[in-house]
Amino acid sequence: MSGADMPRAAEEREVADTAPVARIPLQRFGATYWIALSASAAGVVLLGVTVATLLRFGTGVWGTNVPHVWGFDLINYVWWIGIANAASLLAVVLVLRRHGLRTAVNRFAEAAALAAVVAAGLYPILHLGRPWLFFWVFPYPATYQVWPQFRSTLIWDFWGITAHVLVTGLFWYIGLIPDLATMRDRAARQGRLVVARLYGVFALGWRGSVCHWSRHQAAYRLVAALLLPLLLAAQTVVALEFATTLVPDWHQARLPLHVVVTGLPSGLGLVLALAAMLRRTLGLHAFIDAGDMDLLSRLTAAASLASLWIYAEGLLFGLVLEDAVAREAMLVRVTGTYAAYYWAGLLLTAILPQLLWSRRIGLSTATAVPLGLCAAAGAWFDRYSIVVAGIERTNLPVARPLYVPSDAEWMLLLGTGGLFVLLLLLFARLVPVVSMYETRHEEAESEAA
Amino acid sequence: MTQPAGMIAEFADAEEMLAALRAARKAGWRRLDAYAPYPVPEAAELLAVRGWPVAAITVAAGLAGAVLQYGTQYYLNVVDYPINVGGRPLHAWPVFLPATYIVAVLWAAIAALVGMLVLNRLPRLHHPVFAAPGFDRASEDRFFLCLFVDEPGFDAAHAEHLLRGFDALRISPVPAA
Amino acid sequence: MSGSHPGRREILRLSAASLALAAAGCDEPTEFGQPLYAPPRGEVQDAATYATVLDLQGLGRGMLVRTRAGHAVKVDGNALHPASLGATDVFAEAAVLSLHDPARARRLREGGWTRAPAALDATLAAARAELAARNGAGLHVVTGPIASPTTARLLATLLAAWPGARWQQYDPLAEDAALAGAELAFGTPVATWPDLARAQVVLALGADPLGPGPAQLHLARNWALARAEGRGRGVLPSLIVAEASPTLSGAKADRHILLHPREIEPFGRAVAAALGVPGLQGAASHPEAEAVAAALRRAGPAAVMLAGRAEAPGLHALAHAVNAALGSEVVHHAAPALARPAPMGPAALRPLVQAMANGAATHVLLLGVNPVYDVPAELGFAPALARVPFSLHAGLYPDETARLCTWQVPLSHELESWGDSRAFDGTAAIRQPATRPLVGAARTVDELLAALLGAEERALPLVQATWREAWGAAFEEGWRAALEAGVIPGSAAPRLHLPLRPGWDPGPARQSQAGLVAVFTPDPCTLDGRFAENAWLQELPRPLTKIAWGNAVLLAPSTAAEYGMSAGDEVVIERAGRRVLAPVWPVPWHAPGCITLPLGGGRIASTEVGLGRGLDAQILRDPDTPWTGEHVTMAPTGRHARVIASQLERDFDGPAAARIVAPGEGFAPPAPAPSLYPDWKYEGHAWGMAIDLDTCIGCNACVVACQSENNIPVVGPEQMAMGRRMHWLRVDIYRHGVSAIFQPVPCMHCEKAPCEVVCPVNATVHDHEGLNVMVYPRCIGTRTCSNNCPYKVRRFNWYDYARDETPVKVRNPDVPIRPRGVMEKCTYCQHRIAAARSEARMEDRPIRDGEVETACQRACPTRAIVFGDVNDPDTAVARAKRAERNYALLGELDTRPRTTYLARVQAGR
Amino acid sequence: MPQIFSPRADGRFRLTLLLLVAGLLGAALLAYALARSDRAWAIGQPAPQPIPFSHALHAGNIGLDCRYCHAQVERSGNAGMPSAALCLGCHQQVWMGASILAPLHDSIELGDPIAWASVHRLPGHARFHHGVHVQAGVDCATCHGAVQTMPRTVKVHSMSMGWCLECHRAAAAMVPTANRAPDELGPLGLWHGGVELPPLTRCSTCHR
Repeated sequence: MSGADMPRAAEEREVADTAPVARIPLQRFGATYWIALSASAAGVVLLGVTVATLLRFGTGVWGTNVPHVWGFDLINYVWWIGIANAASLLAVVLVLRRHGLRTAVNRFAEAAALAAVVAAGLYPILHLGRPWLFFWVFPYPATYQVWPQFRSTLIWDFWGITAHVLVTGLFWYIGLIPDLATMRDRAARQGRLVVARLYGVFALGWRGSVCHWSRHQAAYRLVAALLLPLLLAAQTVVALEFATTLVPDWHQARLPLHVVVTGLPSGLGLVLALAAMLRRTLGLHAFIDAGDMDLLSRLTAAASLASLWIYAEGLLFGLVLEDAVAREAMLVRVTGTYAAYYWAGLLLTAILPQLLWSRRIGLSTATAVPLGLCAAAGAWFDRYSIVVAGIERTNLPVARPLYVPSDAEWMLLLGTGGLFVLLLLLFARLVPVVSMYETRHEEAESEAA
Repeated sequence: MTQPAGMIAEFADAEEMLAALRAARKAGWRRLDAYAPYPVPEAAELLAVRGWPVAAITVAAGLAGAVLQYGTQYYLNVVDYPINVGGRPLHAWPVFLPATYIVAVLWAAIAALVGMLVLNRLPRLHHPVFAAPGFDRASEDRFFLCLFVDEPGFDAAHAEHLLRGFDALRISPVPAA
Repeated sequence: MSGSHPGRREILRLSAASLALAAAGCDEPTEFGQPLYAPPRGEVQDAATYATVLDLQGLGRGMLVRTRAGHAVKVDGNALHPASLGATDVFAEAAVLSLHDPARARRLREGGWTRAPAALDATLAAARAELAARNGAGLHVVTGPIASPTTARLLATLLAAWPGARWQQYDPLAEDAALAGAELAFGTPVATWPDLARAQVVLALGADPLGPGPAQLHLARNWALARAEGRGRGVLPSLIVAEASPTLSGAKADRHILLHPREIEPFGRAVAAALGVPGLQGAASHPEAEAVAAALRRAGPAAVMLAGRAEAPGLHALAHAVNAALGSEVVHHAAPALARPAPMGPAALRPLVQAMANGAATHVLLLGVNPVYDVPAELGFAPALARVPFSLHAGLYPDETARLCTWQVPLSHELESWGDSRAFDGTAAIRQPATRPLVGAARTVDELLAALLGAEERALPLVQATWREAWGAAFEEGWRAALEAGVIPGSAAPRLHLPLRPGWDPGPARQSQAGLVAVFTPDPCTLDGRFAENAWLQELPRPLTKIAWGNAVLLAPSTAAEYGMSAGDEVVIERAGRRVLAPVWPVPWHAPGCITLPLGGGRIASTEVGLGRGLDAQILRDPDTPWTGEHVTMAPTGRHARVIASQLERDFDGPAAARIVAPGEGFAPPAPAPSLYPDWKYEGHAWGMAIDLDTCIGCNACVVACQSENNIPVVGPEQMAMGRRMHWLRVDIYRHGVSAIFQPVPCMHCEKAPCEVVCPVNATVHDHEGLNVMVYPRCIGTRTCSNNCPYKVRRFNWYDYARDETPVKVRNPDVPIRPRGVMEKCTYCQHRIAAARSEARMEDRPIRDGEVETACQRACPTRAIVFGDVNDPDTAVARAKRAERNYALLGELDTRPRTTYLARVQAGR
Repeated sequence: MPQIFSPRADGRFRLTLLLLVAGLLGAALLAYALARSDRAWAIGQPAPQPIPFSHALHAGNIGLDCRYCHAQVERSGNAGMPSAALCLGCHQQVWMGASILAPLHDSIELGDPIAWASVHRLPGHARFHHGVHVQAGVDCATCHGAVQTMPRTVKVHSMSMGWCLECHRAAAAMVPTANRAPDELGPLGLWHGGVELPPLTRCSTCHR
């Protein structure tokens, strides 16, 4: 029996080196990071103040009225959900297709989805007239023995958003477990025992057993497979909240498809912008390579093309083929008081991102980031057009007071934006931004092939 | 020196580790485990571990969630407190389905994580192999095969002998916990 | 927040005004509707109803006041009273708010200092002594129009005692020209009104029989009766209205002729000429005159011609002559109900202003009038009043006049005081208090006059004295009967049949032929500004303009286009060197080439409710021709001013919403739409409503009745402008040629209610009688139901409109107030249904048809709203819904509304 | 490489997870119990009253009928409270000088009602009609308990909506058939899709 304690050195590196990724959370961050973090934290404080004001004075602080009972609350909600959906969808499809791009973008696409869905999840509660009673949509045994009304699209949405947050979180976390183990081991090697234990607790004692891997992969792909239809369902349910009403411009079978498809460039654009920024600021060129960036920009451009088709189809159906009332409603939406929002949405989500077909534009941070963010902003304009301009033509020619968003609503948007950025910054600081085990795995597989 | 929990061999390469694993299985070794920084399905196959039980748990939980949600909706809106809502029937099954479906997915997804953890006997923060020298690289770039020696007829020397036959970077005993 | 936030404090103050209750001003902390608080003595009375009478322009409308635990809750019409016939107008409905207004004058003041009540008596005694010495010379009493027998008796006593004293009636809305016209035609001032129930053809020249006024309820009811009878026969009575400024009558006209104010008299003369009226001095011609004359001639005794208050006396005389020539049995003449039928318009105040200015008037009593605001500026009333050594003002509010008087006396509200009154037809009624006085220091006009005379000074004995004199031994019996019925039977003035004077026609009035003409009209909600402090009336969208919380210069769209202006553009209007700034508001029913300046705006009122709120037309008014202003100029300033309107002109077209049929025509019953689901069966009662668009005159009484009954909060101008009104019932207006269709829209109580399905928490559901109920405590405020309501009848509590910092007090304790963040809407007065159900159950019988009346239905002067059980084929509502012209609003959506509409009927379609 | 976690860490970690889940469940159970506790509904808690009136004395010992004081209970929505004059009808003879009865005299003097504090107050959005319930044969004690044994009046039932529903769902069993209203007689409720809807549980029965 000989204790062969001294290892024999391996001749060459057999496994892809993911150390640059693992090093990021364990290193010091510069002033820029802290400034960004403070700014986004200030946004969250603003959100807190806005929410406190809202709770104190009521929904009257918004610019909403009858018939515009929904304003920024639903616009922002649908927008954030769209971003979350598209980002999640990308991650899920990449996992299910075992696509090479997954190593590069999955982790932060999932993180962005999670942050967006958290930001979105605030709105269904805050938009209520009495937000503190939001739990009444949950069937719990109350002393008054009244139950939720399960035929409501809002109940679907309650479960939808709950499931969306939880399953997106699960998907992200399951993928994160092995990487947390890597972080644990690296921290331990550096002698940072507290950090190691923290990572260790969240890694749940992952030790890389091939048996564990087998079940882990099964679970990961199962959740991905479950998430795919859930995303479509959740987004559809949100759209159904509009489509099942009797509002002429909303009561359209094509609305769910429109919402799903125009959501895609917003999420993909955001992922593209994040990829470009992470790549540049964290020096991850090796992990998010030019090929990844190119693929991602072309995906965004493709989603944008799909949106263009959806817009064209909407115009064709809405202005030509539908019945008179729906035609008039559509006409009002594209030419009425809020027409600018419609066309801004069309321009920003469906036309400008077409530039990303160009490799040069897609690969340059200076162009990819603004174009990606434009696509995301465009979806916001589109949601504005749907939520506000969609009811400019109601069934009866009743009073149509203007909807003018109030300061409180702008602050709410800013606040959830701050929350989103804060969550992403914390993510970049605390966990590996690229899936390390997938990188290794993919490299090993490509070598084998 | 107390009896170690097992002998562990470190490899730079999955193929080496697989070869050793195959040999150990052939030698009738039953208490053994392999560790890798990424999934190595062949190794799991050799250890006769499949992913489908996770899928089974997931599907079962999803079905249970669906039944529970549909049942809840039916019971509460049709039986316990039936109310005429907008002239729709009490048992308006088409509109009960979306939530049923979504909740089924929620249950299934949670069950996938929980089932995976339970089948893997996780969380387990402390495990003897963690004490093996150089095991920290199992999560980065090394492959390990550990032969446990807590069964009669399988001892450390036997294990070391078996492992010696392969291109291990290092063979060390795993300290007993 | 800065956008909407400043409004909040205002809201709180406004709702304080509109929701503060009886208790405000009382000493005791009586909580409203608190079932545990029994009166110290006697039987507990939950609810009681008192018959009383409310005055408008001095003429009474008999009302029933419902009280709860001693507090006046709601005003309903008294079916026995000829000026109500069971209905109410907006002013009567809103009286209960004025009664409870914490901003009412509460203290007796002398020069701004609060005085004890005894101080007034002492002062009046001193004045009495001083005046008695000179036979009353120097005393001027100014009152509104007086029809009250008691007030008239007291004034007569005063004038008899002091021949030197002067009594002047003053009413900014006085119809002096009608009196003068009657003098021309008959040599005596008679009151004239049409018996519209018998009319086949009515020609109204600038007259507005269906519009607000002391006889509105009577006239509107009879018009509706004639119309119902005509629909049955298939020959509709014809209302022909020739006017410049739009009125409710014009909106309901079967033939609406838009005429420039200068064309109205010539048109009348042309019609008279075509009819060959004898004694006509100057004829004129008009292309439509011949056809109109032919219609009048055909109807003969069933025809009538009416002239409006803005027309010259000659035209009134001409109307009398035409009616005489036609042998009209529709027109009704009687001795005026007013104690002294004499001119009482602004010009009648000239002698008083002179006397005040030259010091001849030493004691001026201004009782229940506000001339400092509502006398045309040209007359110089305010500066003259300031020179009077002793001036006393009695008013409900510390208004503009009060501020200039040496003594300010709070006036008792009609709902808390004794008195009497006569209706337009002379029918007398006793006013009894429905609640104990809420303002301790307040006095009635009668009490003040009595105090001046040194006589008995409480109101009750004063009124009793009047009627004891009239009834003698039968007093006790008569008094009790009068209080119970709310009307004194047989007291109406007898119908007079007067011969026409031969020289009735003074010839065509002299009219200038150039320049813009301004028409002055009373505001449909605040009249001449007297109701400007009433938040319900301020927030009520005016019937034809839909403007709330203010007014604007009304004109024809073509006139606006001529000036290159659109709605809301500000103009400066100038006449005789005086100018006002105001936004313009094009109205499709307006005659081109002239403008309308509504009265009642721009008040320097004592409360935020009435302060400002539009232009003050009194500045431009000519006291001698108070209803038309010649030589007016209008120039755009280039600025834009905010006008708060609940419906814009661009939304006046809705052919599918407000439908029209020819007589006898109807709609095919809608084919049942294919449905995935079986229908629910409603056994037992199934409540439903039918609203007749043919008889709805858009008077808004239903809206205020609903507000009063259901504790609907006032939201204030800021919130109103944002589109957050709370009225459960709104009246939409639709353009139809040159006339209009009013469509009251409450909750439709759809059987397939789209709102209910989307509520996640079962907060809005159906009950087994088909009501779409809203469960406020369960509502979490997703507002999805409002989104899914195609009729947009749901209202949301964006702020805590109904509450104040002070403990919440409810006016109608049967209806809960709604907290912030919940949806609310019309309930079909569900609390009344429940009360009837409890009543019926205890008496072990079914609910009878008509036992449940919704507040809007009860208020409606034309009974356009019918409510009841649609399952029972014998109910009025079931009969109405069987009519062929019954249709569902937005029926194509297949929401199966329980509220349906009966289409407007129009001949020649 | 040294172990990061000691062997006992696993136990602790799993215990923590277990406690977390148990804590959540426990909190839910606690909330469930508290929402139904007597304290939450003020059961058994007398309210401060201007006069320490004892139902035990008046209704129990003396044996006054409920309707002697609550005269409207059979006809009206409110049960009706005795006027001060009614109280003094007896108390002019009995206990007339007692200082605790001073509020009665004050009430007569000032014309103000006596400000009793409500023990059974329902929220504003609920409608309750005493007359209908009494005429349907519901005994006073069904809701108010054995008032004749209470020296100080207290609530014995929660008067929560769920509590109301308990009777309204089982009205058929509780109310003698003869007393039932016509629309509840035939098919006691409304049938839809094979499901019975008792009309007494519709929202508009109790909510306004």
